[in-house]
Amino acid sequence: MDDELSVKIEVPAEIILLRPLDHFVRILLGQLPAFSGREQLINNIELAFDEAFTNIQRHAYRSQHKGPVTIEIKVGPHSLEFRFEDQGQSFDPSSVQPPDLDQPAEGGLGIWLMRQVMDEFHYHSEADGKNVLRLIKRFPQHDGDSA
Amino acid sequence: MDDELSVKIEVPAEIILLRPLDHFVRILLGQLPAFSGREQLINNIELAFDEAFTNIQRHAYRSQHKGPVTIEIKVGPHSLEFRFEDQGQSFDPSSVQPPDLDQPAEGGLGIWLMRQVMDEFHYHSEADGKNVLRLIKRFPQHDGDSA
Amino acid sequence: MKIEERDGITIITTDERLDAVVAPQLKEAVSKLAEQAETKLVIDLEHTRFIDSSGCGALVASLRAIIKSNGDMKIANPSPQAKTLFQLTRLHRVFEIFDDMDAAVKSFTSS
Amino acid sequence: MKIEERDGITIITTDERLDAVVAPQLKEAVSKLAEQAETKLVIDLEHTRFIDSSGCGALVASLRAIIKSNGDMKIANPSPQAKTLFQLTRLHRVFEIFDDMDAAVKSFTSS
Ligand SMILES: Nc1ncnc2c1ncn2[C@@H]1O[C@H](COP(=O)(O)OP(=O)(O)O)[C@@H](O)[C@H]1O
Ligand SMILES: Nc1ncnc2c1ncn2[C@@H]1O[C@H](COP(=O)(O)OP(=O)(O)O)[C@@H](O)[C@H]1O
Repeated sequence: MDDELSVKIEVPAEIILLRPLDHFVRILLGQLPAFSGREQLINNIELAFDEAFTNIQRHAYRSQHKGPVTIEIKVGPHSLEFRFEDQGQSFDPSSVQPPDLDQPAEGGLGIWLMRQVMDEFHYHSEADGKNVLRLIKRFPQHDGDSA
Repeated sequence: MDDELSVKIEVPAEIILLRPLDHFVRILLGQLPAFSGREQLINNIELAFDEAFTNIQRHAYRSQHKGPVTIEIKVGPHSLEFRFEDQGQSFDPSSVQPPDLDQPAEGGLGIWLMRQVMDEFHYHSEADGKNVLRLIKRFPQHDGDSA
Repeated sequence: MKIEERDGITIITTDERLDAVVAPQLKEAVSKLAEQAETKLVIDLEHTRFIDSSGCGALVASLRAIIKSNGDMKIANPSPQAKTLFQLTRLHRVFEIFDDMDAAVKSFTSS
Repeated sequence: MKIEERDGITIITTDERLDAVVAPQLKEAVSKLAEQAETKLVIDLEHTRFIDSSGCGALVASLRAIIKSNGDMKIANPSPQAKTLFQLTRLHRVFEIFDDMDAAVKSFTSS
């Protein structure tokens, strides 16, 4: 990815950071020409970001251990990438069942939503205990508010 | 300072980051019990933060070289600290004249405003070319919206 | 979040975001309401720009709790983001959703 | 930022923030307006929650440019933050500030 803009944020996995972070992302994207007039695209990307951070806070660190989360946001001319790094509990996304949308449940939508609204979802754990989640969104090439 | 919350943000000194960063700070503070009902205090701290970032973008990097800015935000039980680090042009804040408020000018208010609304202003340059600005605000101990 | 009663109908007006921060509060408030049988509840999303999966979960939990005690729950004024999300998750087939408050309230009296 | 004319008075309505991002735009727009003599200008801050020193600087520059061409500039609807800032910088003694648009507009006709 040809980086035009790269931001790195280190925060503790506390829920109080969710809204400041979401707003940071939303307001940054809102100023980029690629997102001009694409409110739905911004909403979807904010959602994916929100789900990723919430999952780390809730699952990787089990809502208690407020471990570190390192977030990188890279915006290139044709795509955007979020990279989340945590040092908590790892998991295997391929073993997570997609939700049965005919049986609405109180949870189990997060990973599925990230995959729905983003173009790429990558997760891996490293030997030193780091878990890395990467979400990529390619910008639509044509006019209109597709997502 | 007894840190309750510590956040580190690395961004290029680009003006497009000003609003995302300001909003991050505003929304974070707005959720902290110490700031509940203290809108003016939040406004003032957002202003100091905004002036510090703008000055680095405009003066340290002369609006052109989009060098790195590292921002740390630390919130303790009794105070808040912003730490800005840049690798651009240094300056001597003690040689900056305070504005003559009877002769309104188009500039020259930034440093003075930071000093007005924050409790401490520290600036130093390090041998390796790093410049460090620290702004500290102690939380008012009594009720009411003083700043 | 604001809770009021109007003509026997309880209205919960949610804030700008219905996310992981406030989802537990909504669930708790509704589970209290559901202690009474036949609660008529409208969740007014007029001020809510953004909902995430935790917010959806809280709405599903709320509907469950209310229906269990023979009440009913409607949703009013979804934002464009909420509409998109409800459609994506097919929750628009689960919730009764109204574009304005009046219609949501009337849907109780006419049933 | 929005520019309109109403009964010979130009009204610039600024956005949520009047900061370093938009200060240059405001200055440029006003310096264009000031090419015409005796421009009557109101800066409507109704939607502006936040102003920084760059915003203040743009307002000072605007007033200068307008006065130089024998016009006049008023400010309407300052937010609490704008009021505090104008007072801190004593710009409240430099600008003519009105709490509503009507008063700002009338101040031209009555002079
Ligand atoms: N970042 C993460 N770290 C560890 N486990 C995770 C993470 N994200 C998701 N999981 C696991 O995957 C499951 C499904 O996640 P998700 O689809 O977001 O639904 P929910 O969070 O509602 O359970 C979670 O219950 C959890 O066990
Ligand atoms: N972060 C900085 N790095 C380098 N020089 C600075 C920095 N901040 C301020 N200065 C210098 O101090 C002067 C006064 O700054 P300030 O009070 O903010 O007013 P203004 O930015 O309008 O000039 C600037 O003109 C600049 O020369």
